[in-house]
Amino acid sequence: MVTVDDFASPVRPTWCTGCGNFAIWNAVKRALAQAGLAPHQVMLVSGIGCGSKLPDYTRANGYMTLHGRTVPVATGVRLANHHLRVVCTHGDGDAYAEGLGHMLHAARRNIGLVDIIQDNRIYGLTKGQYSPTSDRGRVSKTSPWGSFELPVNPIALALAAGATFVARAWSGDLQHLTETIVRALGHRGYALIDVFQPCVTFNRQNSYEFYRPRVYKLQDDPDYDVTDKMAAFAKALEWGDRIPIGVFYQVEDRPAYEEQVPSLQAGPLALRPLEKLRPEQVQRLLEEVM
Amino acid sequence: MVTVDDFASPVRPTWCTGCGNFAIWNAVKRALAQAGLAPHQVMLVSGIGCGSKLPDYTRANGYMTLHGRTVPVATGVRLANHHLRVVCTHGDGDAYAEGLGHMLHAARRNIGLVDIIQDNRIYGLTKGQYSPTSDRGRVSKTSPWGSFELPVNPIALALAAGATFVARAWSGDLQHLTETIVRALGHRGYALIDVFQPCVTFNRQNSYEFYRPRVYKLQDDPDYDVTDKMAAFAKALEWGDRIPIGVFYQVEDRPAYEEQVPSLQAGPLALRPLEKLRPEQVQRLLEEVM
Amino acid sequence: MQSQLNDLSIRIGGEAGMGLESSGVGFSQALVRGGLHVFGLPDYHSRIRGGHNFFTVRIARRPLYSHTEPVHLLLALDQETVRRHIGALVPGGAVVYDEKDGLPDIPRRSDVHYFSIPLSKLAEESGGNAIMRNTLVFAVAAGLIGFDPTYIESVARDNFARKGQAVVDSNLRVIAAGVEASRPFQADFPFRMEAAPGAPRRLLLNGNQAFAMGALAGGCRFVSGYPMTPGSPVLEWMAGHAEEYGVVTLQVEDEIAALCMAIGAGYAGVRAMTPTSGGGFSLMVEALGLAGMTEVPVVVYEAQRPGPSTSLATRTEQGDLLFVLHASQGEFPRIILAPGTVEQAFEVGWRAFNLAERYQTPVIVLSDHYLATSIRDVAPEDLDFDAVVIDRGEWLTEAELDNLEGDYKRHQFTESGVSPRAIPGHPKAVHASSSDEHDEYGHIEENAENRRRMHEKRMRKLETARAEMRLPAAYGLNDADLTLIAWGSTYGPLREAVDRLNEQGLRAQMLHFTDIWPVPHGTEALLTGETIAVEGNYSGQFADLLRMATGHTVSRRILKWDGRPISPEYITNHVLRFTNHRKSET
Amino acid sequence: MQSQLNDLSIRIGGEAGMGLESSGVGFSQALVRGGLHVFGLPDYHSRIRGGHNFFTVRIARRPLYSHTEPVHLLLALDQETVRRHIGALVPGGAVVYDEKDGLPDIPRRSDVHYFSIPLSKLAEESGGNAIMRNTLVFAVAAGLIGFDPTYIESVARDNFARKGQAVVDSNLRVIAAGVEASRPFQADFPFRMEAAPGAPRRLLLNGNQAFAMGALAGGCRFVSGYPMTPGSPVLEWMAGHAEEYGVVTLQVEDEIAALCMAIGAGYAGVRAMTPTSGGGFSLMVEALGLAGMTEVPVVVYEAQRPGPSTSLATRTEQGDLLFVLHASQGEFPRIILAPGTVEQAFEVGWRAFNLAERYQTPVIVLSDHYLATSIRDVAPEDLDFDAVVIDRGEWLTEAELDNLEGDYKRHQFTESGVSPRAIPGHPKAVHASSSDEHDEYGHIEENAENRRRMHEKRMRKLETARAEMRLPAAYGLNDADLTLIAWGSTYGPLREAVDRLNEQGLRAQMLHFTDIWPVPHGTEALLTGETIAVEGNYSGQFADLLRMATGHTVSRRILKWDGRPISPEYITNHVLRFTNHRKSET
Ligand SMILES: Cc1ncc(C[n+]2csc(CCOP(=O)(O)OP(=O)(O)O)c2C)c(N)n1
Ligand SMILES: Cc1ncc(C[n+]2csc(CCOP(=O)(O)OP(=O)(O)O)c2C)c(N)n1
Ligand code: SF4
Ligand code: SF4
Ligand SMILES: [Mg+2]
Ligand SMILES: [Mg+2]
Repeated sequence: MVTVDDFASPVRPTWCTGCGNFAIWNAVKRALAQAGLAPHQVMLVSGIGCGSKLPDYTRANGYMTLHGRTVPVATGVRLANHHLRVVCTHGDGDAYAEGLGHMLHAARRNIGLVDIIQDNRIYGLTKGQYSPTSDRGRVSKTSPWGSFELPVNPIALALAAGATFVARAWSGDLQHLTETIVRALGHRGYALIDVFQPCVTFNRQNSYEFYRPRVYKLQDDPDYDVTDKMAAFAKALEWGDRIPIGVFYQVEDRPAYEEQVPSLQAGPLALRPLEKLRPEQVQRLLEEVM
Repeated sequence: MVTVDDFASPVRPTWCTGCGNFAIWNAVKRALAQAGLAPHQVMLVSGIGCGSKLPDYTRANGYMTLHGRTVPVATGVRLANHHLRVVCTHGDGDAYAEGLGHMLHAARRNIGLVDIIQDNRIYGLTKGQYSPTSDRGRVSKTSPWGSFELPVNPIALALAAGATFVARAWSGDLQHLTETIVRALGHRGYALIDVFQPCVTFNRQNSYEFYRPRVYKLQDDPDYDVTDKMAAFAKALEWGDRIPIGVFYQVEDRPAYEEQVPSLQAGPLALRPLEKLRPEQVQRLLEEVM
Repeated sequence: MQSQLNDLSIRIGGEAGMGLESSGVGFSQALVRGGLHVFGLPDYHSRIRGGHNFFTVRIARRPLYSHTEPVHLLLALDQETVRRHIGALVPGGAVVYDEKDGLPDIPRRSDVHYFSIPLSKLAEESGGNAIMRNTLVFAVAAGLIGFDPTYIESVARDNFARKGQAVVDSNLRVIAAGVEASRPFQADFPFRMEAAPGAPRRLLLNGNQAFAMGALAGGCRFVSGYPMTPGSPVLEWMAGHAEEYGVVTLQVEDEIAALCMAIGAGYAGVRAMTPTSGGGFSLMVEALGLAGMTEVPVVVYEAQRPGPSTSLATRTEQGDLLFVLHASQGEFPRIILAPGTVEQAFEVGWRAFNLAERYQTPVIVLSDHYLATSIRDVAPEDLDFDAVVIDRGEWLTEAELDNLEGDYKRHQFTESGVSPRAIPGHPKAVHASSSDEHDEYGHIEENAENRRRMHEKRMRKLETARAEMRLPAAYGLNDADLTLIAWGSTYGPLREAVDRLNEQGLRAQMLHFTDIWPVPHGTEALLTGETIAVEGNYSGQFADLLRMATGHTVSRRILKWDGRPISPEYITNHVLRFTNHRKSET
Repeated sequence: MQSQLNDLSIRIGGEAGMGLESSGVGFSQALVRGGLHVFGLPDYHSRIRGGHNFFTVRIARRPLYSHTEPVHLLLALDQETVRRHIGALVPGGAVVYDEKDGLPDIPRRSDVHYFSIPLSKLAEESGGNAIMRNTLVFAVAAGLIGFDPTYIESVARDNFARKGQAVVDSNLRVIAAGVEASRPFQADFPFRMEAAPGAPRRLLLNGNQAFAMGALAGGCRFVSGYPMTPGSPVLEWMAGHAEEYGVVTLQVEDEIAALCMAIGAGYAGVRAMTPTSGGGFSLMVEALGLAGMTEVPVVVYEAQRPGPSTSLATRTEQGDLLFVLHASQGEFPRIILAPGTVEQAFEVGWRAFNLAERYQTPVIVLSDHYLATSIRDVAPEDLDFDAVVIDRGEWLTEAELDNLEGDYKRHQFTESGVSPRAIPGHPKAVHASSSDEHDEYGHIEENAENRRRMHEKRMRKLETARAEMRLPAAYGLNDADLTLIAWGSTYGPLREAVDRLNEQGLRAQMLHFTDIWPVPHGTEALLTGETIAVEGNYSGQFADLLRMATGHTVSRRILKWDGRPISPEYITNHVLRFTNHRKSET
């Protein structure tokens, strides 16, 4: 039996006390254990940022890549070895600034990744510049006049890109966050989970106190139909005093990318023996150019 | 009075006979003339691709940049001189593959660009690989088994990104295409026009004959409310025997980015004299570090 | 009187969309089947229709390595072709033009023949379609040079079989009509190149194909890419063979993703690569450093075209050498290989993957438009599949991992710099690496001493690898006075130039480098006497590199930067100018 | 017995989040107001809380250019600080530690003093908050060295004024408490550094600030960027001054967009730049070539940090030189400047924009973490705003355009390579440029002859620019035996090393390059005798560049690649080792 302790790394987190990343870290470990995945069956891929250090603090296969390139690297890992459950954990800057295109292409590709965004709505590691999800009007060192851009709406964008699993959770509810990740781990294609992650150092606005009274769970409404895309869009646009969390949308009717690739039908590439071409294969190649 | 002939360039188009780019080219010139914009008041920015050669064939200020980078270059031009009406013309590969992130960030920025996508749903200039808007199952040299990706839905994505003007037109209706561009030229923020552009050489599927019986005009329905985002999303998802064209969404309540920048209130940067700092300005700077 | 030539070039010209290149390749195939040797060179614009394109096939009775400048027979599918290329014809040469096109309004040359043939009309009548005149005109050419048209027929049969018998038949009729149409002119055309029946079958392919085959043979199983001329045919070739050979190929959103995905696949244990050109490589620069830092084997195939920026998308240059050598922030080991021929492209194809895995670092293969797209015939054994070795370097097997004592150290300090590698998936080898500086386990570590040692460990791999880098291949005289230095695609033109210079008594040799970086041990000692670097760029980048790495300053540089390939004549003319100049000085 | 020292270093150490750097800068300000000279150097991890950070301020009675290694007073806010830095203390030095923390369990040094003070408690009592102990401990330091605390008070008053009188008052109480707490130990602490009242006011700033000021003074009016240490403070500084000085600044989605936007702005006629570090620069590589090809002036400020890849985000290296020199496919002119001091950073700030516009091509300013973040005091006139010139190069005025005959040729062939420039907007200068090869008008053109000439025209600008590149600044003895070669940020440590070597009779000079590329005319002639390249990288990139460009091979290289800055001691030790070695050889 896999337990949370199997994921214990000798490295201690360097996050600030109270940082929302602790909850995400714990939730990831719990969810993996609950899903019965052992550390060697998992690959955590991240980018660069405060949250992206998560794989360093977790005993599992991992790869801390480049700022913004989490998803394409993870895609390569997954296609090379789809027996690895590949989970991305990266920040909102990583995912929605440098990485926005990659995420949306991953969604339409429906590659089998669980993509967890540590959305603190700020740049943490570079010390507090506003981020793509910062509220319009956010004052920061790079926006002393208050930012002019509409924040990115990751839920709506993922839906528009054709994602088959779109969810939101938050660091203040470990239980629900864990459940959401478990559910995503059970999804066959690309699964986005945007996680509200309070940054206690640089984002005083979007604090635990900000979210707690506002969030409510979509799944508390038994009539909410997660396969209804228009309903999901409507919920995606909801913002203000009430902010929905939970699974906005999930359909299982589209196969994952890796399920469709002919050359992967025989199993993961990485696990097949690598051998020289057979003489008849060579012959066929030569005949093509004769 | 500005006329279409003012935009005549000595360079003849190299597009294939029958290419949908001819209509877009004509529509751009007509629309500019109708909007009373002279060649020197306009800046056409493009990327790399068949369609991106449009500025070379048009007498107007222009800049043929890099594949996929049309929008950020155009943004720089616009912010440097917002007296220039900046119009982007680029392909679906340019806009939705390499450039997808830029487009969505431009939309949430609401920068004052008219962004015309020559959407032939194929890579023309590189000879026929499938593109982000190619139908799923498209067979091409890079997808001999038929592509696995869901096509990009630019209308839905632009809406999700917060674009304030989202439209679709097609090369088979020059009049409607021209009108749509004129309307976009009158918009204050970012205006996307996705144009179905038949590629007679590499995309036999999405031909004039394919579109003609399918397209219908949203504006033919007097009840269609262009300010209703959910209605726009619903129309964005419509596909098949009936495909809507026209303006899906338009709101004028959000100022353009350049209208909000404090330092642009005094007029375009490029038109202001560039002078050395005044002694009192120097003094203030020095005092900051004393 | 016709004379049997040993070397003859035929050029077809017309507009994009006329199918010049594909019919040129088909004709070349026929020539090869007829026992002749060919070198075929396309020249086309970055546009889909219109513009002036041409394709030149050089034919000989001995193996060819290069194109040359003189043309013996010009097949003009429009007036523009005559206008542009009439000057390239040798005295006695001929132009075949379509009666309906007529000739352009330029002075006639008295020393060449003008053969007017109703090409469109005959194609229409015999094949049912005027666009088949490119097939027809090559049949005319066969007739003129006395080449047995049955070889052309055999190629047509093979190439059109999948389109049905009707298509095959109409092609055969067109060929017959072409040969027939040539009869009245045969006596006037002085050059002959008859088939040499019974020769063993040979392959006909370009550098892109050869590299792709080598890569496949070398175990490449993952190819991610974004289309870009002239690199994309490698992606397309791999896609075409993916299902049969168990390769995953995918076209992705951009080049950043392309290399990142290949790195992800490489990390997970699959031989992975991405093909591109300079512009795409520019976008891969950050990820290249990621591979260097995290010691992930990956191969980038960079087929150069002229720069800067978009420039001339369908033309050639060797302008990216110093760029790929230094690309990405900071310092890390990388290996650069630049094949010069089809055979070398094949070999580099599999060697690149061995080197990438042996040194756990990125390998860049520098090709260019000239090598990538020009076709040459080689013997089947020249693509030496038997020589292929798959060497994964220090790779911990399942059994070794089962018996591993203690924790697995992905970035273990070793003398060679290479750390034994385990791929993610084994319970005893759970590990995470990081683009941040890290300790032996891969954990983020800022300590100065660790940094110093880890950086040295990585850089040490470059010295370890240097020992197996190959010295340049020498061609020509051993004790030459004149050493021409070549790298990559210019092998052919230089080789031929050396032959010609030696014929003129200049005592020349060529040193041709395929292993560019790390610069092989012993290079310095080879650079003696008068050295001339020949390169397809503006500044002489390889000469600069040699000076930087060895201190050797080349005597002269022969350079070219107009986007067109370097020909043997270009080289010999420049060399002779130097040497005459020197003579007149003394 | 206390002795008045001319050179003294105080180091404060603790965890990230304790505010070490800001209090260190405040203390430095006080020292400068007190007529002393300072050099302040932060050292911190790439994390927001925890980890071991420290800040060292060196103080002297003469201008300083560098940090040094010995420490006289260590202010320890945790045990870790004592553990790590006790060895750096000079004999007679002291460590001040918080009574509540106690000392770590390591052997005591008998030659240094250990001063236990209840820092937290006193801060809490006097200021109401234990986190103010960093302010308090600097007041202790002032007391120990005999520096008049009223200067610290004046800084506290200025810096906290906007937070209200209560905050100011509590800071003043904390300062008083600190000075008071130092009294019992003053007699034991042997080193003094009293204020020098009445000195003219001086500035205190780091390289980032100086560059930003220079850029603003030089007419930079557009800054697009994506945050990246250590470059982002330039974006932030500009954002902070945007409204007042009429600058547009924006944080964008990535570095690709950042440079593309700056290019768009540059094309439209605005002086534009983007600040970044090596990783961000990697993403700008393709766009750099666009600027080169389309002849758009643009400035990239690249503040280096260690590579490869993410590496050590908050540390220093000079590892990107050859990368930025060759970045992007193909060849095009670029200019590279590398300031070495605050004064040079300011000057380069405005010169970069003149060069970019004069040669209509990208200019790269290479800074690094050391220069970007270390603070130094300079006289107000050292930031020479009067010397600033705004020279837009060949710029067609409105009036000239009104009178233009014929069509405007954006890329006109000229002898200098520079084509007179018009920005879009004038009816007579309507034009479109292209990243494709183009003709003089900017129209796409594939013709070989046009390509050759247009490429030469662009490359010619490099030769034109070379004439105004500045030779390296020499420092030290004119007729030296030993020439130390520096570039960029190592100016200070090398300058000091030269002084020390000359004191020891080694007859040394420094040649310091700010103008890196194109390599200035006459460089070769300066490289004589024994030359030693000193660089913060693994391979000696500038030495490689000099060999490539001039043929000169440096005698030796002193290098460092652990992410920490090079100190004067590091240099002198290496040089002495060489020279002693040589002595023992002979
Ligand atoms: C290409 C590149 N650009 C910029 C950076 C600098 N950088 C590191 S982390 C970061 C942003 C962090 O924000 P986010 O992704 O939201 O993560 P957080 O720290 O908030 O968890 C940036 C800009 C980088 N490492 N690489
Ligand atoms: C960075 C980069 N990658 C690839 C290319 C090659 N390329 C040129 S045009 C093009 C795609 C063209 O497709 P699209 O943008 O849809 O334009 P179209 O030709 O269909 O009008 C590509 C991949 C390039 N020029 N630059
Ligand atoms: S800065 Fe914010 S996101 Fe980063 S560790 Fe601290 S609280 Fe967490
Ligand atoms: S290839 Fe297609 S898009 Fe390109 S010019 Fe021809 S028809 Fe138009
Ligand atoms: Mg964040
Ligand atoms: Mg297209």
